[in-house]
Amino acid sequence: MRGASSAKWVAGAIVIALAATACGGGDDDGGSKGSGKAGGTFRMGITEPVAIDPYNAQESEGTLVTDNLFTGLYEPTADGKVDAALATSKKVSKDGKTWTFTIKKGTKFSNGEAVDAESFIRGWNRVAVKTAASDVAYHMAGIAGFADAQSGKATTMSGLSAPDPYTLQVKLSAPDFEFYIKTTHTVFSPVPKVAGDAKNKAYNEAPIGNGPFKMQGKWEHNKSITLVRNDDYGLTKAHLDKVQIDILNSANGVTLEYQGFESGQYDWARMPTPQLPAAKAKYDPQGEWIQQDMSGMNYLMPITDNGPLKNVKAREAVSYAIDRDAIIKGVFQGMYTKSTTILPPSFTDVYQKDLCTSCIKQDKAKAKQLAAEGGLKPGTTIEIAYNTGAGHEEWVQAVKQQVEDVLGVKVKSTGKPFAELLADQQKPGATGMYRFAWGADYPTPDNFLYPLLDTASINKDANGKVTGDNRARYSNKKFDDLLSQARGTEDQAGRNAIYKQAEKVALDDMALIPLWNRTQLRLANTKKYAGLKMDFHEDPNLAEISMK
Amino acid sequence: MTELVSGTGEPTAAGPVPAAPGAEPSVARVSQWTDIRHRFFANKLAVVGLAIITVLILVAIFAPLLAPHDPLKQDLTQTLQSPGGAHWLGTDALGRDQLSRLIYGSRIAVIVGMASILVALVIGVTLGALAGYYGRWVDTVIMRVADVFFAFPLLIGAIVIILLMGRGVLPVVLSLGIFTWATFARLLRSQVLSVREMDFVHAAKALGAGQGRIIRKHILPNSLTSVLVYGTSNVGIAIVAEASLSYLGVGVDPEVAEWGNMISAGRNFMGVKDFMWTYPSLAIVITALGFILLGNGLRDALDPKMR
Amino acid sequence: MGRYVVRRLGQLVVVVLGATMILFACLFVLPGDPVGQIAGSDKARDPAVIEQLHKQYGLDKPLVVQYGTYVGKLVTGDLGTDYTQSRPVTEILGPKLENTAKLAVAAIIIDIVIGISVGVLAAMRRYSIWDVSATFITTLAIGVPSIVLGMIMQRVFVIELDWFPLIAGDSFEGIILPAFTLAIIDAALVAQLARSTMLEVLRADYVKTAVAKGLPRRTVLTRHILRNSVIPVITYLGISFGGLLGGAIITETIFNWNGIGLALIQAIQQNNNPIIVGVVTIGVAVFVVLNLVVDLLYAALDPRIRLA
Amino acid sequence: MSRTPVTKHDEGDGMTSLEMAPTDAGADGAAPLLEVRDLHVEFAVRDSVTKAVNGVNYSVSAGETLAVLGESGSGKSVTAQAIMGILDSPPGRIAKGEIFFQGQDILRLSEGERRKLRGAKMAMIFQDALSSLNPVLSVGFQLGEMFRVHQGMSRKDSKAKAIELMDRVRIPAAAQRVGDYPHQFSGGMRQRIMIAMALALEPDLIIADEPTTALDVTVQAQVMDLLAELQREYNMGLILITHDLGVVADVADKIAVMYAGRIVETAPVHELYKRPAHPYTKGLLESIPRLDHKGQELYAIKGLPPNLQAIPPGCAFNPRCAMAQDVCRTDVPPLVPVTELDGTELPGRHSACHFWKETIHG
Repeated sequence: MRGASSAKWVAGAIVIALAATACGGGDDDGGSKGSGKAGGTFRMGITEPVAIDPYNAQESEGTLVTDNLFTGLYEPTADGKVDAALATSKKVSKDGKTWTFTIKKGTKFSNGEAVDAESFIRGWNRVAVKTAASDVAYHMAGIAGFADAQSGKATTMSGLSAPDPYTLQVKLSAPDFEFYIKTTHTVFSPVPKVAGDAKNKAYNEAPIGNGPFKMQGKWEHNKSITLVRNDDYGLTKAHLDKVQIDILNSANGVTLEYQGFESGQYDWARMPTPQLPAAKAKYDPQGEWIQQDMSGMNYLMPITDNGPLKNVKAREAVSYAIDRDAIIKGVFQGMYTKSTTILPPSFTDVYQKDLCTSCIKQDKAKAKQLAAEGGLKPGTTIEIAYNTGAGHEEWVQAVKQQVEDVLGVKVKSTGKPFAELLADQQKPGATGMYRFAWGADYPTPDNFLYPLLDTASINKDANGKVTGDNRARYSNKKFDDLLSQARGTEDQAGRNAIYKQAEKVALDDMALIPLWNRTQLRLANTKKYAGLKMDFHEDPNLAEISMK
Repeated sequence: MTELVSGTGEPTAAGPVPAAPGAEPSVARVSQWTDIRHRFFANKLAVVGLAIITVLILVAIFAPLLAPHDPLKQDLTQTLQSPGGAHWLGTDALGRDQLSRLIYGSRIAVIVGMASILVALVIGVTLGALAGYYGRWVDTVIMRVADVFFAFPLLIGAIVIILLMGRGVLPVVLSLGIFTWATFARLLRSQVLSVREMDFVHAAKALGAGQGRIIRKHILPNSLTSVLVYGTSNVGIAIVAEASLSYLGVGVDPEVAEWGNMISAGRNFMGVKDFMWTYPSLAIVITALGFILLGNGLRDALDPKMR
Repeated sequence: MGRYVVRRLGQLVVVVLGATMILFACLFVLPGDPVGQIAGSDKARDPAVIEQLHKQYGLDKPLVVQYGTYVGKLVTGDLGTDYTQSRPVTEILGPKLENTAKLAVAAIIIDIVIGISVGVLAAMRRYSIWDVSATFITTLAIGVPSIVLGMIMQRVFVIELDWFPLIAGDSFEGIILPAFTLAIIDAALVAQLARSTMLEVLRADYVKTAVAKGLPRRTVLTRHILRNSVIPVITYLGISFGGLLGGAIITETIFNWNGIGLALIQAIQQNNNPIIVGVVTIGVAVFVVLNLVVDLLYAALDPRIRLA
Repeated sequence: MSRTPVTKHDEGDGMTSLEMAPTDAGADGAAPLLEVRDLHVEFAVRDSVTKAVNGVNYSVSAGETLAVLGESGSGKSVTAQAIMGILDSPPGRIAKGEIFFQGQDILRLSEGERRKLRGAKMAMIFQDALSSLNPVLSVGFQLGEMFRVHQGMSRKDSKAKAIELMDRVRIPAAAQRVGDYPHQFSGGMRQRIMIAMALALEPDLIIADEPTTALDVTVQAQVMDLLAELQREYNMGLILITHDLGVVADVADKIAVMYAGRIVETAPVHELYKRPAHPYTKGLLESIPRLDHKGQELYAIKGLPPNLQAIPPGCAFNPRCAMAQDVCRTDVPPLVPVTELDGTELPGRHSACHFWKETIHG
């Protein structure tokens, strides 16, 4: 029942990892692109993605395919940086509202059509229009004319224009000096004319792109997806001939990947929790063990405007009461690392280790004292809810036991399917705390702090239902001002300093209770392939690896 | 009988033969129940079944005394210990004692198993009796409803109800009860149909007994026996169904010490720490076997022809 | 006879509608919006997108209207589109139903071969060690629930002996373990049923008549004994085959057999209601149709049964 | 079914002496059609042994009708099944004795040879035709089966033969009804089919095991007349097993009365009715309600037939017998010829009672 759904950063699929500060294992041959022989078929197993057409690809399984079929303006790196892809240059106006990109000339789609500014505009509009009903269109919310496209008033976004065939100009409705980072998301991919609208079934099942690989045949649902090398790729061509991706059932997909790797059927695999110690002992010595700290975090989301955790001291008391090390060692067999920040360690420029003082070590006395000050009297009931079938049962029970033992409160834990859990969090009278996880869409602190903690992200509808992602209902004017100030700051270093301040404000208020990082653990066939590493989307860097 | 003697011979010499001395061979008054009891206890397998069930119920009742540790007490320093030492059957992912959880698991098994069959029996018997006795449209309506519930796969029905009512012992009992009454209704209906035709029912009617009285006094007692027998072996099936629900993650709450939860948790440890799932599996098999043997024993005792 | 079939088909429609109505009502009442969040992540969907999806899937309409449109389309064989990939349910469930059917057929074949032969052998060799051991083993087999049996099979044959790969997909060797897991319990029940009916038939007078008529042993066995004792067994097999076609949820989950049972469990986790209703509708319809087929077969085999 | 194991000499089973009851010659002096000599049949079920037949001796000749009379559990049906070789074994087995059929001890025959006799040379009619006919096969098929198996006749011809047989036993509209099933016929009609089946190959011996018990009186008489008529026509030997004295009187030539697995009296039918020579027979006769005994209390033999797993020592009837003396409780009375007071032989009459003289001559 694990891995209830396919999303990589799914709310806590129990694929866990040990945070190695630097990206770990695998013989690192300097990550140069071109070394080693050409050819070879790379095999791996994934669970059924939601979509492999960039208009709606959202989780790591979907992004694995779109990332290799398409190339956008920029490409994210594993350690939270951004590399240029088709964008040869970028220019932003003083007010941070107009962006101008120049596009590399001469690159083509695999069906021969040229890749130009028009193909980017076509791709972006295709996603933003109302009929597409895309889950990932919200990344374009900043572009002028997006609201009209979403509501169906317009079929294109007014902010997009192509002054000349290879120059793309983007006007934003609000200043955002980090807009170029957003374009690393595959939703910003260009598409050929033949793509048609987002509901074009044939294209959804076999997209034609401009990436290092192209589709062989169409998407065999719940069975397989096959990619082959795109020989007239505009940038550095891939070495692999073919990538054979099996689609496994999500009920025990992880176990199947592991069994596949053990039997030599797969070159890349996840592992079920119980097998980790044995797998590490077996494969780490041979360099086939990849451990990487990824851009995602596991939290407890407290409801800050209602119920027992309304008071910041009560929230801190709960944080102090949890012995994260004991849970990691006992339940996760030492494979997780405790997190002491809101932003993930992979954002190296802004990472402030031990910022959350109450997360460093369990302190029963401090917890009791803060509980008393925070009005969290023994005997009160705190609810903790989590989604079933994703492997949270054990650690939630551990947290429940610890909080009950230390604070003498009654913790009521309930497991619910996803839809109900979300509805619970959104309803006006929500109280207590929820198991919560968040993964970055693109490597910028803004992608964490804004949607989770900005007052604007609460977005209550008519009858008080919280429709945004800030379901903790955290609202702090000082925090909001810092964020908008950061968005208005052009230079990167200046922005990062402001983000750090904002994180401190949020942690002082205990807006989210950090638990443990989201470090990813894979088995990789480094005997057969050189340069095999995990990319930003927690997928293998297919375009770069080559046969040994 | 036609006239015997064909008119030639005169009646035989002596009148009725004088009563012979000699004792009347006493035929022990064998009441129906003692006879059944004899047949039941003669059947070795049935006795084994009865023994298993008695032990199960005793363990369930005296769980607090038998369990060495508190089944819910976690000890994160002692997680996934192999059997032996302080924990005879090892510990689970939260360091809880598996033996204690196994013992407390018997409580859930007995409660859920018997309660759900009780629910199913109550619904099934009432509707089955009504359908069987009144017939015509009452019968068709009830039987069609029974068909719906009969065709509705048990696990799916239970899952939907548990999603509605949330996880816990009561929802599991209700959902199992609601989706297994159909078999009892059908069984009872056919019993009632056959008993209704029997002469003693006509006789009772002839003597002016009211409808309710006939059902209660005559039809039900005779029809109930086979339904009870079927019910006994079904308790085993209900326990297995309940464990399967937990296995699919929709049974009782996960932290509750229950065999299905333990197997579900243990499943990930297959090949690495098999003790996590082998002991709860054994418990379920023995319990299910116990009820089946008991059910078979009762059936054979009540219906000797079956041997 | 024709009238009987028509009446039964009428009942079939009522049962299938009844089942879907119950399910629809339950799923409708379930708290939470099936399309409320991005597949399996904590990211809430944008209200505008939700509203658009509600319109697209007709979720904005009241239950009765939703049910009406569903049944309307059901008649034409269209089971609607699913929520995660908005593909037609029939297209999604088609190949899965095929896999479930393959598994069901394999299981039934094992049932027949093992079940009947063990049952007949035990009956013919009454009170012999065959009979006693057969009864004991079959009772034991019935006691083992499929979750335990599946895990034992997987543990022994896949991990320990490595005879079967875990990821066999729907190849031939992939079907052996799940089929046996499904069949073992059923075969045991069939064996016991075959044995008890055989014993009853052996006691029947017409077998004595057959022998008294000087018929050879083989003719007595095939034409008189088996012909009569096979009828209840066929009835049971028909019903259990109907159940199997409804998707063996547990076995398919354990062995990752891509059937409609597994599809159902995943649909329930992702609140993919159209798939849930689709699987149940197919399961119930197939079950009821097979019940009808079994009844007709029963009447054909046993002349005493007159189809009212 | 399987070959019945026969043990030649069984260490004594309480029988004091092995009497070879004199076999009475058949009507034409030749060896009798069938002769059962000192037949013992036991049923071993787990630990208890039921002695169903304890030394039966009787014989029947062609054209002759022997009635075998006895309460249920007296072993009369078991003897018949032993003769036909259709005993359930296990648990049944022939412990001792011989069965001579047309001069040959058929117990020595192999199962194959024995099978050839069944249906062709000897046939059996059972009590309840509804349960004795295969419910799922048409009547025509079950009749035709005799010809197809024994004479390799084609399906078409055997069907014609079946119709012919049904006509012969006077079943109306035989041609239309040949395809019908047993449950579609009335009790009497079904019994006629049983008779037709038995007569199909014109066997020499017919054993009718309570052929009319399941029928009501009027139909009973028709069936018995038909049976008698056919017997005369084919000059067959008929063993009529019944517990109904009325039926016996009209049809039988001689009677053998059985009790607790043994023959207690044999006699020509009218002789027996006039002067029974065994208290049990006497009791049976007196328990028949008589018109001229209107208003008097009905006589019934007190007690119940013995439990065959624990047959009382001596004469099995002694607990229920009014004339029982000590000797009856110790010595098993041999089956001895019955004579007039002056000792003259009464042909065909035997009795197994120490006080048969007092019983017959009063």
